[in-house]
Amino acid sequence: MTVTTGGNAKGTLLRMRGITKAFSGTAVLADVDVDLYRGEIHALMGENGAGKSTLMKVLGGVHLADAGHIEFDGAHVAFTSPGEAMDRGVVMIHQELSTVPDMTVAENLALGSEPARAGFVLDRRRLRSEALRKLGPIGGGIDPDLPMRKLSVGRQQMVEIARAIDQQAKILVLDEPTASLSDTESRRLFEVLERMRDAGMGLFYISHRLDEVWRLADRVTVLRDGRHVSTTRRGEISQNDVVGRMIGRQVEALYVREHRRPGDVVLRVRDLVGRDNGIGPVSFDVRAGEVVSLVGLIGAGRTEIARTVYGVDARGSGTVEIGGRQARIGGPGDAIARRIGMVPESRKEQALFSWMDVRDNITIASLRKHSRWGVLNQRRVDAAARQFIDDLTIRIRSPRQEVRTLSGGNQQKVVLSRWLANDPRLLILDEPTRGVDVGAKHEIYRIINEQAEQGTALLVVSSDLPEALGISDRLLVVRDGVIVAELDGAGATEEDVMSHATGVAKEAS
Amino acid sequence: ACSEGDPGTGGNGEGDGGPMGDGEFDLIGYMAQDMSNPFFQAMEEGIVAEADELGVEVNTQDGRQDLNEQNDQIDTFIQQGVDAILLNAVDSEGIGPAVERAVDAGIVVVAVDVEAQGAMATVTLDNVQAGEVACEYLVEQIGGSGNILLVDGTPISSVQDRVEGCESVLEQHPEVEVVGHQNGDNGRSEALSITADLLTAHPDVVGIFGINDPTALGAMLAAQQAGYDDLTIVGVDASPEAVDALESDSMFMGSAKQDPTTQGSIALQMAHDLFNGEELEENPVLVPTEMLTRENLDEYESW
Amino acid sequence: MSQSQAPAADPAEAPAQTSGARIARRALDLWSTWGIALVLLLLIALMALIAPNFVSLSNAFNIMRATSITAILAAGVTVVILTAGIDLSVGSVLAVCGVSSVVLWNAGLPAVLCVLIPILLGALIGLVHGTLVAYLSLAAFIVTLAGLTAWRGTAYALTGGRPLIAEGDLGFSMLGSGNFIAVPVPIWLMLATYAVLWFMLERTTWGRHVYAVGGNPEAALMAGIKVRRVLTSVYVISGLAAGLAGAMFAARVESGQPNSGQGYELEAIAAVVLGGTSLAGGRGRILGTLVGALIMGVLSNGMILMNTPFFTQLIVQGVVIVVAVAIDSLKNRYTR
Amino acid sequence: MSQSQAPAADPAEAPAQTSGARIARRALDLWSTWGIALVLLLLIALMALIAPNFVSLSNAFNIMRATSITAILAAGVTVVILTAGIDLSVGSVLAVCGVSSVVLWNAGLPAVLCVLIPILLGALIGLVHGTLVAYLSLAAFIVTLAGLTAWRGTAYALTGGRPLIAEGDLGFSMLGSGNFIAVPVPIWLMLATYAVLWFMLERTTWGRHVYAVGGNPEAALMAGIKVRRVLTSVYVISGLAAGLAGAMFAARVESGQPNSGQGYELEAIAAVVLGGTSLAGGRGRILGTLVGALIMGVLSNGMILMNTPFFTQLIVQGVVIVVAVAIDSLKNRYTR
Ligand SMILES: Nc1ncnc2c1ncn2[C@@H]1O[C@H](COP(=O)(O)OP(=O)(O)OP(=O)(O)O)[C@@H](O)[C@H]1O
Ligand SMILES: Nc1ncnc2c1ncn2[C@@H]1O[C@H](COP(=O)(O)OP(=O)(O)OP(=O)(O)O)[C@@H](O)[C@H]1O
Ligand SMILES: [Mg+2]
Ligand SMILES: [Mg+2]
Repeated sequence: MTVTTGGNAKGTLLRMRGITKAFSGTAVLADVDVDLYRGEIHALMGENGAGKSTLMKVLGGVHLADAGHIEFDGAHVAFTSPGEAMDRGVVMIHQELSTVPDMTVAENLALGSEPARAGFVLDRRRLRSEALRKLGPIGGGIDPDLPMRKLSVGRQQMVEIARAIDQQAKILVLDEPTASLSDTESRRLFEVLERMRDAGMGLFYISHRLDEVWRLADRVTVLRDGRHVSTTRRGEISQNDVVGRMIGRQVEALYVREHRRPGDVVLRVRDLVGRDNGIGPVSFDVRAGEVVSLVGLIGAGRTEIARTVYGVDARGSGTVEIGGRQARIGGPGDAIARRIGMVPESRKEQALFSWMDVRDNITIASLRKHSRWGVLNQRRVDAAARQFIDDLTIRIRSPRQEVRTLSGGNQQKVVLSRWLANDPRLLILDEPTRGVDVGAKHEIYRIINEQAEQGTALLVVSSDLPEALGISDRLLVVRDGVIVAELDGAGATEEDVMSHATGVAKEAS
Repeated sequence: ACSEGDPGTGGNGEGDGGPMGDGEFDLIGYMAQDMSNPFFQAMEEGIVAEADELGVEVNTQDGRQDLNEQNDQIDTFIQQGVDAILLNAVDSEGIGPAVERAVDAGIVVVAVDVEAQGAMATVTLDNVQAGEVACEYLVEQIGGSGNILLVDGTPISSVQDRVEGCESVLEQHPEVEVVGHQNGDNGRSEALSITADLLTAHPDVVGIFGINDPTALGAMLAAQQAGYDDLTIVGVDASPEAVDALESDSMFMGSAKQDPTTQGSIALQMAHDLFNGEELEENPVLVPTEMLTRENLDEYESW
Repeated sequence: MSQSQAPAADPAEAPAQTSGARIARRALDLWSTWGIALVLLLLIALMALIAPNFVSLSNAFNIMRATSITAILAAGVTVVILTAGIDLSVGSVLAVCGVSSVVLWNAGLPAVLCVLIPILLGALIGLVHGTLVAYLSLAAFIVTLAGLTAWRGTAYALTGGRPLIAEGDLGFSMLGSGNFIAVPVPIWLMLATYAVLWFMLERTTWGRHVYAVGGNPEAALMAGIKVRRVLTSVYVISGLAAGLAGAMFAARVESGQPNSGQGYELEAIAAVVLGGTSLAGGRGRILGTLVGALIMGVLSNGMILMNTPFFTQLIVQGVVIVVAVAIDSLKNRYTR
Repeated sequence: MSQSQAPAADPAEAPAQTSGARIARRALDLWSTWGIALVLLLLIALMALIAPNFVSLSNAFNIMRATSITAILAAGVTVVILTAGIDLSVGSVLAVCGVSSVVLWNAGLPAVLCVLIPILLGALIGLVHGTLVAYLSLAAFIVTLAGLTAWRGTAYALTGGRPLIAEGDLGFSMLGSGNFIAVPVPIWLMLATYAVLWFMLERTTWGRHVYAVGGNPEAALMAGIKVRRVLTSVYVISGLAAGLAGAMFAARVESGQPNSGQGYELEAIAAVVLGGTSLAGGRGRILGTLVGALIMGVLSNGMILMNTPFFTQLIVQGVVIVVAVAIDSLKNRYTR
């Protein structure tokens, strides 16, 4: 159960002992011990909020531990800044994107270690050539001269990875690097990581995707509530056991698809073309009580299709019918008036009001229901919030807690409640489980299923293929902004989807 | 008129100390330290009235109490090729270098109301004397003893001279004590608000000197609002609002007369004479100041 | 259902909710909202010790009356800042509105209209700023900076550049110097402004929308909030407040002063920030601003009572602002 | 060369780097950087048509000399704004430094020291602001607003409240009114300031760090950039610039004016924003600021030449700022 000793011939690179950390009195890490060997990929697993990222931030000099010590390369260290950690060879890819949107890809790649002459004069030519070199292993196909902001989230993530793996690190920490990546990119990343391991580096790998962990990791450490639960070799433990240790219970079937009785068509899209986002023409239907997923490669335009339906992206031509009636949706306000809800793909940027409390975050889109002449009925607002906090088992101290202090899974549930509070007829979910732990994932699937049972039409965008296959009644494969195939959720396989998504199927047929 | 050494504007070249440009006295600049003060607007009216008779165009510029702004304005006037500048400087010494540039460019510079280093002629009201007469009157009215307030203004020379004048009088009256001396920003509102505070600190005040009429009237409003009805309040400028206050039964007792209109027309006359190479009969012209009070109100024609 | 499945997990995950911890957390919340009020109390205590005649009802009225105009401006500015905007124009809008109230009075309009029309004028000016910010997406800083310049010019233009003396007895002078139930009218107006804005921000959907737009405009848009309308509305509110302040100013000095309110925008913003509102938007409380404004008022009153030279006052004011904000930030460090 | 280095990446995915596309992008970049320069040219053309005596070398010098001080302040402020900060204190720092240069001169120090020491004083003041912003995490707005107040007070305190006349011939007066190769020294100083800062921002690693810190401070921190040091450094730069401007001011008026530079902070910020730098940080070009400052200078010069009443000047100035920024934002809409 505890740390495997002497398991690696190449020796121990890092020893973290008794790491303890609290934020404003709330313990986040309690007495955690972890080792990292040379030439291993060490997976950290745990629920949202278990403390994985915090542990790694302590290592990387972002946070200072309240207690405990770190031994790295045979010496005691306590990095006080990420720069210091980096100088010593500890490099991190953080969970949240950390790029500078207004700088170019090349400049982002060189951030903090710009090539210079005489120590301070920028060498622009080398900046660009090094960028191309760094992009080679994983991020090929990205123009180094483009400003970062023009890239999709996935590609930005790839740039960040490219930057990190190029540094001459002894320890590389990857905190959910694949959350925004599609299969192809992920696979390329794994190859690179395996090469780094073989070269003797130590890698910490955080992910909520069990299949990835099982493919990559040599050892798996499970954290729960800031405590170390176990560290085991991959072969010595089953996936189910890991999940059990993470959340303290077993999850029999992760995906939920039950009692679906699709009814009338709720959403009918015909020849929809986006004005500026390059999608279309697309046509599809979503019925009441049906879960339909848009799948495809990163950048295929799934998000854009969803955004165009919701009215955030402008419509060029084509029609959208809601409940059999033509709907002119000029913006989210119009969509909401027709009882459409949308959970956007980027929680922090597009959905959360970090400084507002949980109650307000849940009710912000349905305040009209709880007010008269614009004056809020506080009691009803509180009651509505409480109802969803209970229904979705959102784990918080109080409804007045600021939402930024919640873990990712709970934040996602808050965003979901916001739309459930509106009693939606059509719910659009863009990457509803990105960065969400298995336990919470399961609960979100349960909520999705419950909504479908109640007759809500659901349009899901997902990059997690097993998820899409597991929860959907139908799958629409998107490539280059158009729908290239429609597959049955129960019958289709990952290979079917991928062959359509990459265009192989078309050439074959 | 033409600009310095610039063939592009097709002027007639430079004159040598005498009249320059086209030789016509047809464009002058008037630079006021703060056009939001009616005093300088009245001065402008005096200048414009005189200018209309002489057939001269007047370009008025507001210094906004900023010496650098006045420097730029002089440079622009040089550029514009004005024949004369009637200069009401924000600071009499600090404006010196700019005056020198203007004089070098052959422009007649006449200082108005405030002395200006290097000006060819000066017409001023003696601001020190204005402070003296106002405070002499104040001391007389309060019977030679008691606590008074001094409501100062932004530190520019004309204001400081008045305070200096006032203080020199007070030195001779040790029984009069200045219990509060604060900056009222030359205007009604700030003067009102600091006077309200000062009266709280020193309820036994019997008189107030304000460095100009807006200041004194602001102080008076504060005193009224605080329930006083027997203070002696004096200002400087004898502005129309001061006349109004004197006409009514208020605590405002007097104001040192300043005549901006006359000063303005005299200044323009002097500039005209200098431009034509004539000798000035009197330079500097020091317009004497005296107190405007309820007694001599009838004889006074406000500007 | 899931609860019954996971009995092991829940108790461990539920944070300690003892009543003791809850009270402690409540205290921290209060301190984080009202920490600055402590600064005010300390300052008052200090002034009571060192400034002559500081402690008296009439001086308290003095301070509040002197504070009322910037406090009202600051209230409007708070709402703007909550949306991550800024309003630098309030001092100039005050001047335009104040001058126009006297213009109207001298034109013979009834006193009520001489107050109402300038307030509406303020709202209209706010509408112009808000439209430029919300619909043309111009930076609020630059729009209202241009407003600061242009409306000041307009105020001068209205009077031909000189102060405008009210003819006869100004009909609405009680706005500046009257009393109501033994308390000066400006103080009532200040309290009323804060009460109304507190209610609007804390108890209406509009208030929630203001915080949401300030906290995350993109998320607000996705949540169906009419972001542009909300943005426009806050500048209208700020203009309204400046219009009221203008009428009060005119009433107090019984004249239209085109140079009135200069620099008040920065005083108002200082009060907002002292009061704990974040310039990044989405965070802050309107009543904090009132405390912030009173801190500035007490400081200036105390120093005038002590007859401090004006330059020393400036230095002390600057130092106090920094120290107060630093104390506030230390508190944040502790509670986070 | 770089293309040949990257054959390992899928050739199919290699970005379309045709020279045509690159030139097009370059053109857009230029327009987005220099769109405001077009506004300046249009304004100059307009003034040439309507303002008497506008077109001449000496007037061009006039405009630039008059612009030099705010332009230098604005250059420093640009660097601060690029980090998403702001510096409201520059006008007051100018005053302190200007006054102290005359104090030193009157104390008999050699001219060189009378210029250098005030510049270092400016840097020191900037260091204080920077430290408060970077290490105590106080909002730049409030720190420098406090600075605006406190340093103004200090400037008055240095002279006891009144202007300080330079004794004898001020040894460094050429900084304000001298010529060098037939061009006024202030213009040289302005150009030199911009050249140096352009180089530092565009051609050094420090410059990249400034943009990175402004664009995403967290990412910059994660990338190992010493964010606090960068933040501190920009305030030092701004203080240096204000110190230089102060010495120039003193040289120009040959005296120490404690009330000099009032309101310049807003003029400087207006120039920065006109020049296309985003107040949100991370985006902008230093040379745009120079253009912005010149727009304001041309406007003011032209209107003085046309004998425009001062209040009309204020109104026109405000309107021009809004219109220029609106034009600029339309351009952004097109390029994005
Ligand atoms: N800066 C912070 N201030 C306060 N609380 C924090 C902070 N950072 C993290 N926390 C809290 O610490 C706990 C652990 O967070 P952490 O990010 O380490 O979890 P995690 O295991 O990485 O979760 P996830 O899988 O969602 O990324 C959470 O409850 C979180 O809310
Ligand atoms: N702001 C933008 N400017 C220009 N192009 C963009 C922008 N955002 C997205 N794109 C492009 O639009 C296309 C589709 O975007 P996006 O990657 O969001 O689609 P997606 O299928 O939802 O993928 P993802 O899995 O990343 O959500 C991509 O080619 C992307 O590069
Ligand atoms: Mg994490
Ligand atoms: Mg997407």
